[in-house]
Amino acid sequence: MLRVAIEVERRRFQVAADFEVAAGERMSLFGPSGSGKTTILETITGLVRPRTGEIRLGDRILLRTAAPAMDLPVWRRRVGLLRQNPALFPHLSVDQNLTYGQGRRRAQDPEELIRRLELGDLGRARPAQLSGGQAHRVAAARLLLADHDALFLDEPYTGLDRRLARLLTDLIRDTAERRHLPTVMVTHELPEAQAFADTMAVLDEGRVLQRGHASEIVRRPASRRVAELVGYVDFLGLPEGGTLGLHPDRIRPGASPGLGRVLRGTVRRRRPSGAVWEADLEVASSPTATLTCRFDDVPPDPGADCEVTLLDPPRFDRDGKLTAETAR
Amino acid sequence: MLRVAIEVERRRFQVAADFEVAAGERMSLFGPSGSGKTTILETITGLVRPRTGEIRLGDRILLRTAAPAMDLPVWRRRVGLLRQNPALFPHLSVDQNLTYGQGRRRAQDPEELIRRLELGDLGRARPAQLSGGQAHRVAAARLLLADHDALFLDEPYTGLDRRLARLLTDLIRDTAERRHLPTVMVTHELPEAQAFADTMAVLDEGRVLQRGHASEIVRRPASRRVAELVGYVDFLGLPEGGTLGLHPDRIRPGASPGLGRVLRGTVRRRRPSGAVWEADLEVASSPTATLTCRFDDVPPDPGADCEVTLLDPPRFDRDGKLTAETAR
Amino acid sequence: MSGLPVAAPTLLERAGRAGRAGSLLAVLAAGLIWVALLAPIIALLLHLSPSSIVSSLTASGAFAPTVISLEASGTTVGVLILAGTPLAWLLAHDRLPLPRLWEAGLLASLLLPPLVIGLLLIFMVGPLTPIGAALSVIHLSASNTFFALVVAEVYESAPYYVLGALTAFRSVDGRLEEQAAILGDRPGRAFLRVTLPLAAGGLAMALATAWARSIGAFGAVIIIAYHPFGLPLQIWTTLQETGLASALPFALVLLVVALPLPLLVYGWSARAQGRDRG
Amino acid sequence: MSGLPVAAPTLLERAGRAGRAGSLLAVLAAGLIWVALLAPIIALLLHLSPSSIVSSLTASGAFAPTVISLEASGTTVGVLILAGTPLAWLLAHDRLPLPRLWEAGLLASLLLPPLVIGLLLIFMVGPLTPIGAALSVIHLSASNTFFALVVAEVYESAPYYVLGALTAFRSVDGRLEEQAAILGDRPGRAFLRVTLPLAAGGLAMALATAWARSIGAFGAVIIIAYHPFGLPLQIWTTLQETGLASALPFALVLLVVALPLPLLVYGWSARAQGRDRG
Amino acid sequence: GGSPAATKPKSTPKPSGTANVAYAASLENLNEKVIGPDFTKKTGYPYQGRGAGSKAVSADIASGEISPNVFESVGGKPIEALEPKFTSWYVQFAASPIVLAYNPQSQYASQFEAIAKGTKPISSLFSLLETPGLKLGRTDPNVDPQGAAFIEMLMLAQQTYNLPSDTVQNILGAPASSSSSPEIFDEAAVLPRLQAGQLDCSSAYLSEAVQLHLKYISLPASINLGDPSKAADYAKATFTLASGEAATGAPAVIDITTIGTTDKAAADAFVAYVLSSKGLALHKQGGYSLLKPKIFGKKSAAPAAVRKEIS
Ligand SMILES: Nc1ncnc2c1ncn2[C@@H]1O[C@H](COP(=O)(O)OP(=O)(O)OP(=O)(O)O)[C@@H](O)[C@H]1O
Ligand SMILES: Nc1ncnc2c1ncn2[C@@H]1O[C@H](COP(=O)(O)OP(=O)(O)OP(=O)(O)O)[C@@H](O)[C@H]1O
Ligand SMILES: [Mg+2]
Ligand SMILES: [Mg+2]
Repeated sequence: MLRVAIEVERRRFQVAADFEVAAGERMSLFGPSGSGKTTILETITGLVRPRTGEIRLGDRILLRTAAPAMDLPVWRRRVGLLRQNPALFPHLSVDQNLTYGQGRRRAQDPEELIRRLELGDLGRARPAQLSGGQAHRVAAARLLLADHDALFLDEPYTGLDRRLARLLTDLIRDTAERRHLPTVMVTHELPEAQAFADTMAVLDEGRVLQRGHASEIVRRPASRRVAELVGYVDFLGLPEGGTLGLHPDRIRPGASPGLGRVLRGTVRRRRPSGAVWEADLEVASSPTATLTCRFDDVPPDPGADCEVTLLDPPRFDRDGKLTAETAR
Repeated sequence: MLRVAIEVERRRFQVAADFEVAAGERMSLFGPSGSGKTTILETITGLVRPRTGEIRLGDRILLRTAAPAMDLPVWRRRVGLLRQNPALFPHLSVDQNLTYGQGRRRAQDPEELIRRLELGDLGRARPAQLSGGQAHRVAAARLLLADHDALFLDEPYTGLDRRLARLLTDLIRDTAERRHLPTVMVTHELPEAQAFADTMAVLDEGRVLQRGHASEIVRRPASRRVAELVGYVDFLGLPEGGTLGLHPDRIRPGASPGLGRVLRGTVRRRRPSGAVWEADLEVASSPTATLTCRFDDVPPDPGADCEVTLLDPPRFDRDGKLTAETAR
Repeated sequence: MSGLPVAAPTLLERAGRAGRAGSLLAVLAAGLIWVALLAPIIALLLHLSPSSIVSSLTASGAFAPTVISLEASGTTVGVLILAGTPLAWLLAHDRLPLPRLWEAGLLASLLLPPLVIGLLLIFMVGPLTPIGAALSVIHLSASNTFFALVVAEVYESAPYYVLGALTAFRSVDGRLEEQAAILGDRPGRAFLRVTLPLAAGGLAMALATAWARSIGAFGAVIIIAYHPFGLPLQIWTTLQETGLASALPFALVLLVVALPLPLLVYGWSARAQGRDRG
Repeated sequence: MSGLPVAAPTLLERAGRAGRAGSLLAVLAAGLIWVALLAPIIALLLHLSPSSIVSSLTASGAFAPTVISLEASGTTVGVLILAGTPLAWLLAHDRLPLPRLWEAGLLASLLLPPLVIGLLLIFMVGPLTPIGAALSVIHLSASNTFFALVVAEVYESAPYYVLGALTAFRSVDGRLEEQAAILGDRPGRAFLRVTLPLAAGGLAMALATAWARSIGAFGAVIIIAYHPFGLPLQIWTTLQETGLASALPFALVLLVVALPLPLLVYGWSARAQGRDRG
Repeated sequence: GGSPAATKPKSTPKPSGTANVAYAASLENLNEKVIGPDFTKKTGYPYQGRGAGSKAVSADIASGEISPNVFESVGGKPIEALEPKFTSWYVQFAASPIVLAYNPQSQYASQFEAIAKGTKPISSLFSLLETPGLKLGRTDPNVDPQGAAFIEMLMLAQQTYNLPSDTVQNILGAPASSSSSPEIFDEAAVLPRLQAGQLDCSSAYLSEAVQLHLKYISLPASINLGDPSKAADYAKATFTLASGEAATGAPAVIDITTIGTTDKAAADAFVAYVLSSKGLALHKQGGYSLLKPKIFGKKSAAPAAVRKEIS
């Protein structure tokens, strides 16, 4: 079990985090760029020193600023961190990088890992000869092969395509489960975060805004700000006061009154998005609003009207807090 | 107009690219990790020397290995490249980094750019004090502020959340349009690639497999390999020979025979994905296959049967080539 | 050059409970080595009585050697910067064929003792050599002139500067120089704006070393440029003439007048690299 | 240390049509400077007739100074590595309070001319000083002994080594050292596995410089360790006794026996850093 | 001698050529700091000098390694070795007797002082030097003429004062031919070491002791090698050097000559300047004892200007 309560001074704000991650629990840390995610991970690892705080891992105290003060150096914390910059050792071959952290206890079968991350033919290459995504995978594999008591992954999907990202997710999951480690992942990809994690913490400007089950947070963001962060791109002012959060994935074209509130709008723009299409609709509701909706096929021509159904949108009051009743 | 025809030796294969990007055209380069995307961009920029080839930009010859040989040095090519590693100058402040490449001709209004990328309060910070995403944004802004005749962006979305990614897309689009530049972007995010680009090239092991309109490529991948690369995760063997490519976004739960072929399967696993759910279904077709389908709400319990509709799936013959008739 | 996002911790902050004793020990050991290194300077300060300093320094002709030393070493360092920096840069960037050979030459020239350099300079530029004759045509002589002094100092210090600058340039991350080129900088501009500030630490060290070598140059100088007298020769002749007690104050003078430049250069390097340390 | 993904181009490959002339010019200029730097060595080789080399080197007692020089400089470099490396590491990693002060001390010690170091060593470790008395208790004497020779060489070369190593350590990317710590390396292990190979270029230069300074040490040596004779003193006394013709061959010997170590060290550094250059 | 200005040949309006002087190393300070600059000032000829052991200079001239046009040697032998090819004459004009400098802070200072003042006989000096633990400094007999002269002085003293036959051995603590006795230091180091208080006493030339204001014990002319007229007596002290050559006692006198014909006017002017009253006075100030200048070898070969100064 990892128990963190820290306050770290940063350039413009203070990062204050207070949370626990149970052994075997996988948590994802979600937040906009510059919100303090890396700061938290680096503080736990011992690379950044907090102003005050306490960090415990299992029965070990990694850091305590209160008396009796304690500050384990990085190499004694046994906390594994995959950083945003892969930081491969440029003077070592890929193979030597991979086995760098392997102690007496073999944490993982290297062969299997290398195979699963498709690093098979890179063994003798130098880091300078790797592509960006290859370097990132090597860094991830190097971390998983080392023997740590906790795993932190700071944007492990950098430079990886969807397929490799999913492979890596599975690998980290397997490792964390088998070794029963508390694991924290930072990512900007909500689906990846969910595919990986049990729980999620949403961070903004150094504070944890919401913590809970990932699907719960996405469905019921505690505040408008959280909603923005987890992908609600549009907000619809309600005549009765408050706003509805609109998520592109949770708007259905066509009127299905049984499923939720139906809105009528005018198509303003449309574009392909992945295997489907997206259209921006201007909604005729009292304060004019725009919303983005997905279509399986080419949306109506711009200027045409169309109806959409909102699937169970969260509703926020004037202060931006989630209100208990939903807006069916 | 940018005209590229090059062959570059890499560690395990040769990267051979032959394409044109018109002035004002935005192309995205799509391909798995290690396929040669960066190699192509760096070759055009002059950082990597090809074995043979010719590169023209407008009426200038940047490189020609055939006689009369020509090889403009990087600083004369006027080709802007955002690299995967932001490579900010560590000894300069953010402001100094931003204005580094500004020549006499002002390419862009710095104030506006800084505001739009939300870098406003970082001006006096040092690169070492930036978060990963902040550093990446600064590098992007620095490039856009310099005066180039072509723009290349190698994974510009690294470390950025969806919202910032979209902001950056808009900014690059605006810049490319206003300055009428040929622009090439490398990204692993299909939606981002589409939001940005007119055309797309799919690269694998150093070869361009398909080139065309992005939505066209996604809907009609020229081969099974292209399909895999653009997000078709499952393939369904057909009793009559050949396979269907299944894209999670293009499978609808429920039977809607009017929309496409209906399949029946057993739910094996389910998980939340973004604001919706995903389930893995085992399909009862002759060679047992698995497919992943999106559900707006909680999918049926594992073990339960359910029906899904395939929306216009592409069909591939035994050699993995797209067959003309689709499999309605 | 470290880009580590770690607020510089103070010594005791960083050391955990367990580490603290180790760190104190390390500081003590380092202090011991440092003091041992400085022992000659301490001995110098202990042995100089204020009166002996005053009397040596006010002796007639005591001021001129200081000026000459500063002028000659300044010129030397200038020559080294102009001629040595490009050579080092080209070598560091693998722009020269057979780099190993060039390096070996530099290492060999590092190994000639100053005295030998002086003797060989007589063969090279003495008045009866072709070079010496050529020089005399333009009314220069490489013996017992300011020019000779500079020549001797250049040869005593050049290998130190070139090897130091070479190492400094090599330690600069090539990607940043590439980045400057992408942003449109010609090599010259990129050198001034990126390479130079990033190599500042190593260059400061190369410059300080070259400066020390040249202002303290003795072996080659005494052979080809007994005149005009710089400080090292002043120390030597004072030692011969009036003894240790009057010679040592000049060593202090040498220290005092020579120290500001390296200190400045080190300060510059710290600023250029954006290190803001104690 | 550059991680640039650029296959090393040959000189002419890299230079485009327009750049080629410029590059050739640069190579020529560099070559000129290099040859000028090597001129004393060229003069030395031109001046030695094979017969004079043979006769000087086969003179009785010509072999012993070589052995003594190698032994003493080897010991010196060993002492420097053991004592100087930790000091440099601590300074480079900001583990010491008031780093500027420590640096200033090192720079000052760099500026003491060897002759002055020798004179001050008399005050420090002469037989009638406290340290000298203490040494004599353990039957060591710091005048005219191998020990004295090593002491003199250590003081002549230490500042060069420590400053060089300091610079080398500073040029290592701190993130890689942090990465080693994350992967469980104690500082000592991280030093050996990461810092050392990455600092290899700068360390090679520091070692080569220290080696050159110590094997060529003369000023301090002649004052406190007239014997046992190393090569520099052999050159000096031969010069005094029998003249240039017999002295110069020893300069060549010095070059020949001293060069392998720096060459090896540079070779090691290139390998350690994974640079594979011509 | 006449005034140096008078020796400046009026016939050559503008002096051309350089006085290129090779000299015995012990003259370095005097030549470079005093004689050279003053010579240039008085005559207009540039001066360039280089010091080394007299024997080495002689060898380098003979082998053509260096080509000075003036040679100042300690003792006439190195010059005679160059005759007749390079010169056939030399002038002897000064001497530099050996003394024993001592450290006034030494535990033996009072005894040295008593001997220096004459309250104790000079012969007792040598038994004092035998005292175990007494730190004597001297220079290398194989390299430095002074080193050999010191040993010869001890041998003469042993003969003159009928000291026990092992006196020299005991004082030297090593064979006379050895270069590596702990007492042996470089010329440049031995007196600073005495001044630093790390020696009890040291061999020195009178000129050095005077210049450096050292306390010293003058030795009688019969043993101090400073009197050319006692050359025959001095020659009785002889020992073998490491090279196998014999070192034989000879007066520590300064001899000067010109070499070859390069820039002959400048060379002649330098020798004439040295022998002028100004030049001699400067040597006296420098601690040398002046001798009446005397030409050895082919007198007629000496330049007129030089002969004029001597007459
Ligand atoms: N300097 C180099 N020398 C030789 N081979 C290299 C070099 N750099 C990269 N490679 C190899 O070339 C191939 C293409 O690399 P490139 O960097 O172009 O891939 P990429 O498509 O950009 O991948 P990613 O998405 O992971 O960044 C890779 O297999 C890589 O191992
Ligand atoms: N070394 C530092 N000193 C002071 N402030 C810093 C330092 N490093 C980062 N910061 C600031 O602290 C804030 C949080 O940075 P952090 O790296 O933790 O963000 P992040 O959430 O990881 O962002 P990203 O997703 O962009 O990586 C940022 O606003 C950044 O500017
Ligand atoms: Mg971060
Ligand atoms: Mg890439």
